[in-house]
This record gives sequence, structure tokens and C-alpha cells, in this order.
Amino acid sequence: MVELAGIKLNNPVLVASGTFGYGKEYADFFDLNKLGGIITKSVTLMAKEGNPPPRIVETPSGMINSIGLQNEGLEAFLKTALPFLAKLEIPAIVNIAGDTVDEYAELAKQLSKEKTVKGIEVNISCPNVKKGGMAFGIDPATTKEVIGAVRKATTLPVIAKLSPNVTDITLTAKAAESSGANAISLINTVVAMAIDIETRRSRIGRKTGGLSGPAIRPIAVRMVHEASRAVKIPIIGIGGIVTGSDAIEFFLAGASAVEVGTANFVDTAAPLRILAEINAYLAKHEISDYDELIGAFKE
Amino acid sequence: MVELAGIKLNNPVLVASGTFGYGKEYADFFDLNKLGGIITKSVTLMAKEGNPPPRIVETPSGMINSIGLQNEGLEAFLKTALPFLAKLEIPAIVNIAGDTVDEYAELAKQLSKEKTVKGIEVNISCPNVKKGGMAFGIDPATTKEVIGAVRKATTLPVIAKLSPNVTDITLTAKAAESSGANAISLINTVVAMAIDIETRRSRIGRKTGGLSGPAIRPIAVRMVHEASRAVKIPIIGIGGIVTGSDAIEFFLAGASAVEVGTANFVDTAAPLRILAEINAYLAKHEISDYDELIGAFKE
Amino acid sequence: MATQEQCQVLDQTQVGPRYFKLTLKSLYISTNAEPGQFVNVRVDSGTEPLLRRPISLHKINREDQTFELLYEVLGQGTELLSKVIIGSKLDVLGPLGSGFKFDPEKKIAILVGGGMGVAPLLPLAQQLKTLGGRAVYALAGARDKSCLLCETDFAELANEKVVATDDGSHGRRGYVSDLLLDLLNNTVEARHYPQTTIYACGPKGMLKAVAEIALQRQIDCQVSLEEKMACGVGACLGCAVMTTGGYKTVCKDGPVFNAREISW
Amino acid sequence: MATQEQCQVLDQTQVGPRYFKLTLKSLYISTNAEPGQFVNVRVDSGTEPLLRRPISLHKINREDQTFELLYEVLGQGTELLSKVIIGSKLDVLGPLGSGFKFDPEKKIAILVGGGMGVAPLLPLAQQLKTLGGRAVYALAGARDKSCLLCETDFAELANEKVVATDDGSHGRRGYVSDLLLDLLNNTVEARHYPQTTIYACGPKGMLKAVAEIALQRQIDCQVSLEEKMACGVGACLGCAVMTTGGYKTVCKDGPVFNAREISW
Ligand SMILES: Cc1cc2nc3c(=O)[nH]c(=O)nc-3n(C[C@H](O)[C@H](O)[C@H](O)COP(=O)(O)OP(=O)(O)OC[C@H]3O[C@@H](n4cnc5c(N)ncnc54)[C@H](O)[C@@H]3O)c2cc1C
Ligand SMILES: Cc1cc2nc3c(=O)[nH]c(=O)nc-3n(C[C@H](O)[C@H](O)[C@H](O)COP(=O)(O)OP(=O)(O)OC[C@H]3O[C@@H](n4cnc5c(N)ncnc54)[C@H](O)[C@@H]3O)c2cc1C
Ligand SMILES: Cc1cc2nc3c(=O)[nH]c(=O)nc-3n(C[C@H](O)[C@H](O)[C@H](O)COP(=O)(O)O)c2cc1C
Ligand SMILES: Cc1cc2nc3c(=O)[nH]c(=O)nc-3n(C[C@H](O)[C@H](O)[C@H](O)COP(=O)(O)O)c2cc1C
Ligand code: FES
Ligand code: FES
Repeated sequence: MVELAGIKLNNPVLVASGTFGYGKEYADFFDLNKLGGIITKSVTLMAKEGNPPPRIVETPSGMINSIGLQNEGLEAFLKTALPFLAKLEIPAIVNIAGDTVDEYAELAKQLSKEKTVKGIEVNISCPNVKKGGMAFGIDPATTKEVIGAVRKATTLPVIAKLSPNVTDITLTAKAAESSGANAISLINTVVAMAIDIETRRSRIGRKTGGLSGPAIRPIAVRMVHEASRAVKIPIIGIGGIVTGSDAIEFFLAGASAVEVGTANFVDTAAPLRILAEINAYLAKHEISDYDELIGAFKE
Repeated sequence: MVELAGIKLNNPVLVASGTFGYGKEYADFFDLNKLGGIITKSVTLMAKEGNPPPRIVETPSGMINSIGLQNEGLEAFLKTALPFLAKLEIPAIVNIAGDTVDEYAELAKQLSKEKTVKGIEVNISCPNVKKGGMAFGIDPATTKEVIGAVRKATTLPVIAKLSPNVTDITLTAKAAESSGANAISLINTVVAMAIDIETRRSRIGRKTGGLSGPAIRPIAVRMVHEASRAVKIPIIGIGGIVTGSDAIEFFLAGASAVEVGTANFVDTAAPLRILAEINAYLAKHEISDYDELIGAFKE
Repeated sequence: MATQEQCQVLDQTQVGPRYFKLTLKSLYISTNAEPGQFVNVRVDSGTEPLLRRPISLHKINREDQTFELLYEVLGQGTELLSKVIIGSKLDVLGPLGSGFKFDPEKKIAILVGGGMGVAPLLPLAQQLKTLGGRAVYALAGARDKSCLLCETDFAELANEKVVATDDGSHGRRGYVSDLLLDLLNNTVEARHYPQTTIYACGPKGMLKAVAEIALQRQIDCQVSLEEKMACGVGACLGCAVMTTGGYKTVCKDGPVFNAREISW
Repeated sequence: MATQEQCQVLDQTQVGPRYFKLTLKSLYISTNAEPGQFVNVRVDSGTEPLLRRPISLHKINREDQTFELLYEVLGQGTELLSKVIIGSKLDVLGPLGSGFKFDPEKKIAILVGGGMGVAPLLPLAQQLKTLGGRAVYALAGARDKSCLLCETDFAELANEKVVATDDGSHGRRGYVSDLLLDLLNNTVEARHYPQTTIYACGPKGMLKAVAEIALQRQIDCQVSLEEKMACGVGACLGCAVMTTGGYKTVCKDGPVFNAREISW
């Protein structure tokens, strides 16, 4: 049992928003109750159609996606996705995204009424939508606004999901902390582009998309480390985690937990395998608890 | 023959600073006169010892380096490296780096006296030094200061080499343009980190280093595209170019030429192979000149 | 229900210039797979290429507990797949997606395959034969003779089989959609249209042409689509295709769709 | 002078638990290589792993126009190397670096190899034998018996050969530095020190111990170092090692250095 920002997690390995649907899709492959927790695909107030295809393209050791937050909106989420999550024994953390500050607050308010929801991850870092999204998360002032509004709207633990597309991650991290976030998660995807040299068009439906996967891991580890030295609230590390060793890198850099994203697509057993690999490392090194690793990076 | 910012290039494929020494090291492998041009390893006013080893670590489809601008300083450069470059028929573009604005200006001034030097690339984006380096290139104001000072110190073409570690690349690109840069080159490496989970230390001698190679290409293509729409001066695209197809992506995104970096380590013939692949593409598509590709990306 | 399994490679045979047939062992997949479904194959244990590759089920041998894939080497992923050696194990996710549907009222089945599109039509033909009571027409098109696949297989399973090549190097010269028009004009008469289903798989342009022909004549038509995929299980929403009901996933809602549903 | 060449793989043999010997064809490399030099091998044609892998020249057969590499499978790169099949081609850059030096005044050569460190010492022993007029002592250490390599090769080339294993499973129990101390105390007497050169290759800790022993006794000592490499040709300055004259490159200034030069 791990406590993170007031959320009781089964273990420190969660699944990242947008890479695990609302959980159901992976129930075929393993017992979801073995996960540390589930972070849902971003939910918006109104249904979002999403971006035109192609929505994904592979790049060296990574992929660019431009899903555009496709989802059926809060109401449908509460009706169809939440009941499934309610049946699980692990905490459901709902990731929210809005076009305006008010939308974020409204989402937080309504989700707080659901006892299945154990925390809210605030996506202020999605690079794939025209309004809102990343725009909020690259500026400390708007970060404060959104997180502050969500803070007022809910008593649930609030996790601010930050964008790596900034000059100085410590500024948005501090902004999130000072406006009441209980934890920070990072990184979301890096804005990227790939061009088809035959058609001369983008290889995804919109011009740019978000780069994820092992390619960005070294950037994510660096940012987690920088953020962890700037704030006191816990950090959830995300970015290209494929093995237990990758996860441990994030712990050492200062993360208190990790989210597995793109790796789910490659190996449905990824989160559980990663957890087993972490435990094997702990056993081999006779470390009694993984929390001894948190921030144990030696300068 | 290609003209870029007043520099007559053999062709649009150059080699990137720090990945090709001062040229000599690759003379064994092919006729250097077939290159578009050589960009030298960064030269500083005084000799720099460089950073402690290990200086490189591999990451998925990329590598992190922390060389720390090791070089013997301007005087030694003029005495030992320049004579070799003087014997070549292709333009030598000298990459300079300084700890202060004055050092940049002094370097530019002294190099301008050498007729072998056909252009100056100003490295305001090195993430691997304590003073100066990237600090100049992540802030539009200091970018202006450095480029402005270099502009005053030389009549040679000035290329501003920009850092990708910024929230908005168009701001530094415009700053470089408005302070007199004749061209912009980007991207330099992305700040990154990798931790050895056994020693709990950084896998390079300093805490962070710069990520290069195919992993960062989608980020570089995006930034070249963004910058190309913000400025009128030509752009040299850099970042993970390994094939002719990669180079063409950069042309389409708006680059007028490219620099090949990490790929030199993998394949000594990389720049010439890339050039041949570009030419094969042009022939196949019956395009008479590669400059028809520049910025031809269809939104 | 799907599984992620390390399947033993029983056979790998080159069957054309860049075409390969791969036979894999899996009790689960061979037992549960339906024609039109696919598997998502991990071609490399490292990170390059990172994602799995979707390949249709080409033969489903329930007795042998095996299944076959028929694929073309196009890029890095299928290149690696073609180097997989007999006796080794391959990480396979499947069976995935929603396959072809069968309506007992439809007594005529027209199978239209373009290029690699014939791959999922073979188990379909097999199934139709097993279901019985149907006239099955198999139409296959390809660039040239060397690209025409499984001709003899179809000859065995279909009542009639016609082939075309773009360059006329085998069968008729022309597109497979021409064959379809011919068939609908000459053999399957208009009065049969209500009892007919067209099953099509191939390049997008061909599918669009086939769908138009079917829709004009109000013939039931099922098409198997392709889209770049990440998860293959409906979780990432990466494989979206626009339908009359908004974006749907090719990997879960499809790959087989009613042609009427698709916003072509 | 070095070349980048597609060398034909003539042989690949497993010679120990995780040890392999690879024989490659190259007129240029076999003709020009010197003991102590290395090649930089591309183990994958894609981007993962991205960089080449440096491996010492283990045998240089000028007549056959071949050379051999002896290597241990440690990670992804050497794992891929071990799967390279006979008859295929391998992209090799070499010969690289500055090898062992020979001083005609030095009539005694002591070769000290730890683990894989024996690899470059074998062509050295061969060369010393060819040069003639020297007493050659070969000392080799390894974790255990299964890790002790090329014992018989050395037996043929050296006047004397002594081996040690950490666990005593073969030869003496202990470290190879202990063997060196023994030799210097009992066989090669102090009056011979001025005519002696110690050539050492192995893990950094072992090299440091050997260097200390040599420096204390003012015995000439050459060590072959390792560092992570990118270019292998002196262009990237990635493989720096601190020396009395500042940072030098292992790939070009080395890998063989005078032990006195290194800031241990
Ligand atoms: C549901 C489904 C079922 C499929 N069934 C089969 C099958 O049975 N047999 C088979 O051979 N293939 C099938 N495919 C296509 C197959 O997945 C791709 O050919 C494969 O992923 C290409 O991978 P690659 O790494 O070799 O090529 P990449 O490196 O990804 O691409 C190489 C080149 O091929 C092009 N390309 C990639 N995918 C396709 C495609 N689907 N159609 C046309 N061009 C493409 C790329 O644009 C690129 O130019 C199926 C795809 C889907 C979605
Ligand atoms: C000049 C030179 C000559 C060399 N000659 C030989 C040789 O003849 N035979 C041979 O087997 N190897 C030799 N090496 C070492 C060889 O280059 C590495 O073992 C190889 O690069 C490892 O690649 P990998 O991808 O398999 O392992 P990686 O994935 O890079 O590493 C796997 C694990 O092995 C460790 N590791 C990597 N390199 C070394 C090393 N050099 N020493 C100890 N541990 C290491 C890593 O830290 C990691 O834990 C030489 C190295 C140099 C610089
Ligand atoms: C297909 C896809 C969809 C995603 N959707 C969302 C999303 O809806 N909300 C969100 O906050 N992050 C989303 N992300 C970002 C991931 O949660 C994660 O931050 C990112 O992918 C980096 O982690 P990874 O490298 O492990 O994938 C998405 C990522 C991918 C690849
Ligand atoms: C080992 C190494 C050393 C480098 N040294 C310099 C340097 O001295 N000055 C500079 O401006 N850029 C330097 N760079 C950055 C490259 O010039 C280039 O901008 C970057 O590597 C991205 O291109 P690539 O992905 O093709 O390598 C260096 C890069 C590497 C890998
Ligand atoms: S591939 Fe992920 S939803 Fe279809
Ligand atoms: S590896 Fe590049 S200088 Fe040695």
C-alpha cells in the first residue's frame, strides 16, 4: 500500500491517461486490481469528436499521437465508464481537460460527487487541441488559474499534469504547488511533427502531435528531477517507461510513483511486469521499501 | 551550388558542430570536398578542458552527450585546425561559444580576419557548460544581445544556433533575426538525463547532457517549421537526420539546408549518402532543384 | 476476448516476390478467431520499431490449433517479421476486432479482394462454405501476376473465381471493381441483389469504388478497413475512421464495417 | 588510416558461457591493423542501438586477409552481434586507435589480462614472438574457470603462462595482480625491471592495481583502456580519459596509454 497525495494506491505503478481507455479494454489481459491505480482517458464536459485520422505515426523509439481528446463527455462517462471502475478495488483517478477555466472547475465539482473517483488529474498539457489544453500548462499564471479553480471546486486530491514544452519546468511546477495541487504528474507528450515526403503533408491528421515513448524518457527523467527539487508535493513520473529499470530511474530522480503509457500498447502486461521488475530489484538490493529510492539520485 | 545567407555551399548537406571535429578525423573515409560545408566543433576564446567522463550514454534511438565544449581555444584553432580547413574547397563555418557577450564578439572579430572562415555559427544553445551556453539561447533578450554583438564584430554571415529547450522557438528565432543574424540553425540538443540504477548516479559525468539523434527528429522538424514561419532568414535544419528522407522532411518543413550530426558516428558516409538519397528523390519526382522543396509542406 | 501469447512459429514460407506466409500455434487464437479478425504482432523485442503490426487472420485451423498470416514486406516491421525463424516464438495479441457478419437471408456472397486484401477473405470463403447454402463468387485483383495470391485456394472454396491484373499479365486486364461490375451486370442479376452480400478488402480507393457500386444498387456490403494502430484493443483511439455515427475504432468496432456506415 | 567496410562474416563460434569469437574478412584491416587497435562495429542497421560497438582486434591474420574478434555478450549490442550469421556482412570501422608500442631495449614483456582483457593481448603476444629476442610472460585472470579465455593460445606464444581465477576453480586462486606481484618478486628480478614492459588490459580496477605495481617499481607499463564511445575516430571527444596532459581520447590517443600518463 502506497499513499500518494492522500490517495491510497495498491503500488506505485499506474497507467497513464489516454493509453488505457477507461480500463475495460485491458481487462481481458490481466487482473486490473493488480495495478497501482488507473488514470482515465481525459474527460471533457461536452463530448469531443477528436482529430481527423491518421492519428498516430511511429517515430524512432517513439510515436506521435493526435487523438484530440476524443471522448463522450462527462455525462456519458459517469453513466458508462464509471460503473466499471466502481467495481474495481483500485483507485480510479479521473483525468480532466477543459477549454476554459470554468470547465475544469465544473468537471472537478461534478466528479467530486462520485465516491469511485479517488483523485483528479488535471490535464493542462495536451498538445492536441486548439483551445485550452497545453496553452494552460506552459504558462505559470494560467497554470495557477486552472489549478486554483479546480482546488476550490473539489476536496479530492488534485494532480496537476504538466507539459514538457516549456523553458523552465520548475515555474509551472511551483505554480501548481502554490495554487493547491496535491501532486504533480509529468511529462505529457512533447510537441512534434513528421512529414510524409510523398504527399508533403503531415503524417497525422493535424499538423503537430505529441511525441511519447522511450525516445522521450531522458527528457522526462530530467524534468522530473528538476521539478522534484523545486516543489515539496509528490511527483508522478511519466515518459517512455518500459521496464522496471526505467521506473527506478524516475524514482531516483524524485518521482513517488510512475505512470506507464505507450508501453501498454507494446505489451499488455507492461505495468505488472514493470512492478515485478521493481520488486526483483528491491529484493536483489535488499531494499525493504521502494520509497527509499525516491529522490535517492546522487549528484 | 547553393547560396545560404551569403555563403556559397557545395550542396545543402553540411556536418553539425561537435560531431565532425575540425574535419580531419573524417578525411580518411571520404573526400571532404563533397560536403556542402563543414561546421567546426565549437571554438572558445580560451582553451576548455571539457567535462568529466563518462561523456556519452546511449538512449533509445538517441544519445546524451556532455562534452563541455572541450577545445584548445581560438589561438590553437587558428594555428592547427584552420590550415587544414584552408586546404579544402568547401566553406568552413566556424562555430563559436563564449561565457560572456564580449567573448562571442571577440571570437567573431578575430575569426573575421581569416579568409578561410566563410561564416560564423553562434552556439547560444549548448546545454553542457555552466556559464553562458544555453543560458543565452533560451531568452530572447540575451539572444539579441549576443547576436547583436557578433553582428557588430563581423561582416561575415552570422548563423544563430538556437536551443530547443524553450516554450516558444519563434521568440528566439525572431530575436536572432532582428539583431542581424543572416540565418538560423536549429536544433541543438535537448536537455536530458539518464540515471544508473546501480550507482544511483548520472550515467554521464555531469548531471544532465544533451539528447541528440533520431529520437529528437520529430521535435526538431516541428521547431524548424515553427521558426520558418516566424522569420524570413533561411533556416538550417538539424536533429536526428540519418537518411535523405529525413533531410527532405526538414526541407519541406522550411529548412534551406541541413546539418548531419549524430549520424556521422553511425555511418562515416552519412552526409554523402544522404545527399545521394536526396538527389535520387529529386530525380524520381522530376524535381529540378531541391529548393523547390523548401517550405513546401502542405498544411 | 483476446490473449497476448508467445506463439510458436511452425512455418514461414515465401510465397511471392515480397509475400510470406507464417504459421503459428495457438489453441486460444485458433479456437476463438473469426474470419475478418486480426492479430497484433510484436516484431521486435526492443523499441525499434516500437509498435505492434496488425495482420489479418488468413487461415484458422481449429483442429491443428494453428493459424496462418499472409503478409507483404513493406517496411521495417514486416521485414523483421519475415526474418522470424521456425521454432522461435512470436508475441501475438489476438484475436482482435470485429469480423465479417453473416446473414442467413443472403444466399449470394461476392468476395472482392485487392492485393493483400485477399488475406482475410480466405477464412471467410472457408466459413461460407461451412455455413453452406450460398453461392460464393471470388474476385481478386492485383498489380500483376506475381502479386496475385491464393488463386487456387479460392478456386477450391468458391463457386466461381475470376481474377484481374492491372497490367493484364494474368486473368483479365483491369481492376477488381471492373470484375465486380461485370459480375453484377451479367451473372448476379438485379433480382438477386437483395439476397447478396459483397465482402471487400483491399486498398482504400478500391474499397470506395466497391462501396459505391454496392450502395448504388442497394446491395449489402461489408468492407474491411485499415488504419495505423497503436494498441489494437480500443484503448488509444488511434485508429479512428469517420462513420455516420462519428469516429469509430478500426481495431475494435472494425476492421469490418458496413460500407453504408463509412464516411468515404 | 582506417576504413568503413562491409566485412564478410566467415565464422562465428561460441567459446564460453557468454563468449563468442567472430572471424571477418578484410584485406585492408588485416593488412593495416596493429595489436592493441580496435574496430567499431555496427550491430544494427536501424537506430536501436544507435551507436557502434568497439571491439579489440583479437587475431590479425595477414595471410588469410581475416581478423578475429573475441567478445562477451553484455547487453543489447553484443547480443545482436552474437546473432550475426556466417555469410552475412558486418559494417566495420577500423583499424582504429593507437596500439601497443615496442621498445627494442625491453627484453622482457609481461602480459597481464583480466577477463575480456586478454582479447588484445593475444595479437600482442604474436607480435612479440615475431619480433623475437624477448622473454614473454602471460598472466591471465578471470572470475572462474569458464571465463578464462585463450589459455592454450597463450601457452603457445609465451615463454611462461600463469593463470588465476577469483574462485580458484582453475589455476591459482586470486587476482591477476597477485600473479604479477609473484612474478616480479620471484622470477623477473629487480635488476630486470629497466628492460621490462608490462602490457595490461582488463577492468579499470585491475589496471589501476597493475599500474601502481609498475610505477612503484619504475617498470614501463602500457595499459589498454575502455570508455563509452560514439565516433571512434577522435571527432566527438566523447571517450575522454584524464591524463597528466589533460583529457585525451581513448579512441584515437589510446586505447593504449603509458600507465604513467593516466590520472588514475
Ligand atoms: C486490421 C489490419 C489488418 C491487416 N492485415 C494485413 C495482412 O493480412 N497482410 C498484410 O500484409 N498487411 C496487413 N495489414 C497491413 C500491415 O499492418 C502493414 O503493412 C504493416 O503494419 C506495415 O508495417 P511495416 O513496418 O512493414 O511498414 P511501415 O514501415 O509501417 O510502412 C512502410 C511503407 O508501407 C506503407 N504502409 C504501411 N501500412 C500500410 C498499409 N496498411 N497499407 C498500405 N501501405 C502501408 C507506409 O506508409 C510506408 O510507406 C493490415 C492492417 C490492418 C490495420
Ligand atoms: C577500445 C575498446 C575495446 C574493446 N574490446 C572489447 C573486446 O575485445 N571484447 C569485448 O567483449 N568487449 C570489448 N570492449 C567492450 C565492448 O565495447 C562493450 O562490452 C560493448 O560495447 C557492450 O555493448 P552492449 O550493447 O552489449 O552492452 P550495453 O547495453 O552497452 O551494456 C550492457 C551492460 O554492460 C556494461 N558495459 C558496457 N560496456 C562495458 C565495458 N566496456 N566494460 C564493462 N561493462 C560494460 C554496461 O554498463 C551495462 O551494464 C571494448 C571496449 C573498448 C572501448
Ligand atoms: C495515444 C495517446 C493518448 C493520450 N491521451 C492523453 C489524454 O487524453 N490525457 C492526458 O493527460 N494524456 C494523454 N496522453 C499522454 C500520456 O498520458 C503520457 O503523458 C505520455 O504519453 C508520456 O508517457 P509515455 O511515453 O509512457 O507514453 C496520451 C498519450 C498517448 C500516446
Ligand atoms: C557529441 C556531440 C557534440 C556536440 N558538440 C557541439 C558543439 O560543440 N557545438 C554546437 O553548437 N553543437 C554541438 N552539438 C550539437 C550538434 O551540432 C547538433 O545540433 C545536435 O547533435 C542535433 O543533431 P543530431 O541529432 O543530428 O546529432 C554536439 C552534438 C553531439 C552529439
Ligand atoms: S489502435 Fe488503439 S484504439 Fe484502435
Ligand atoms: S569516441 Fe569520439 S572521440 Fe573517441
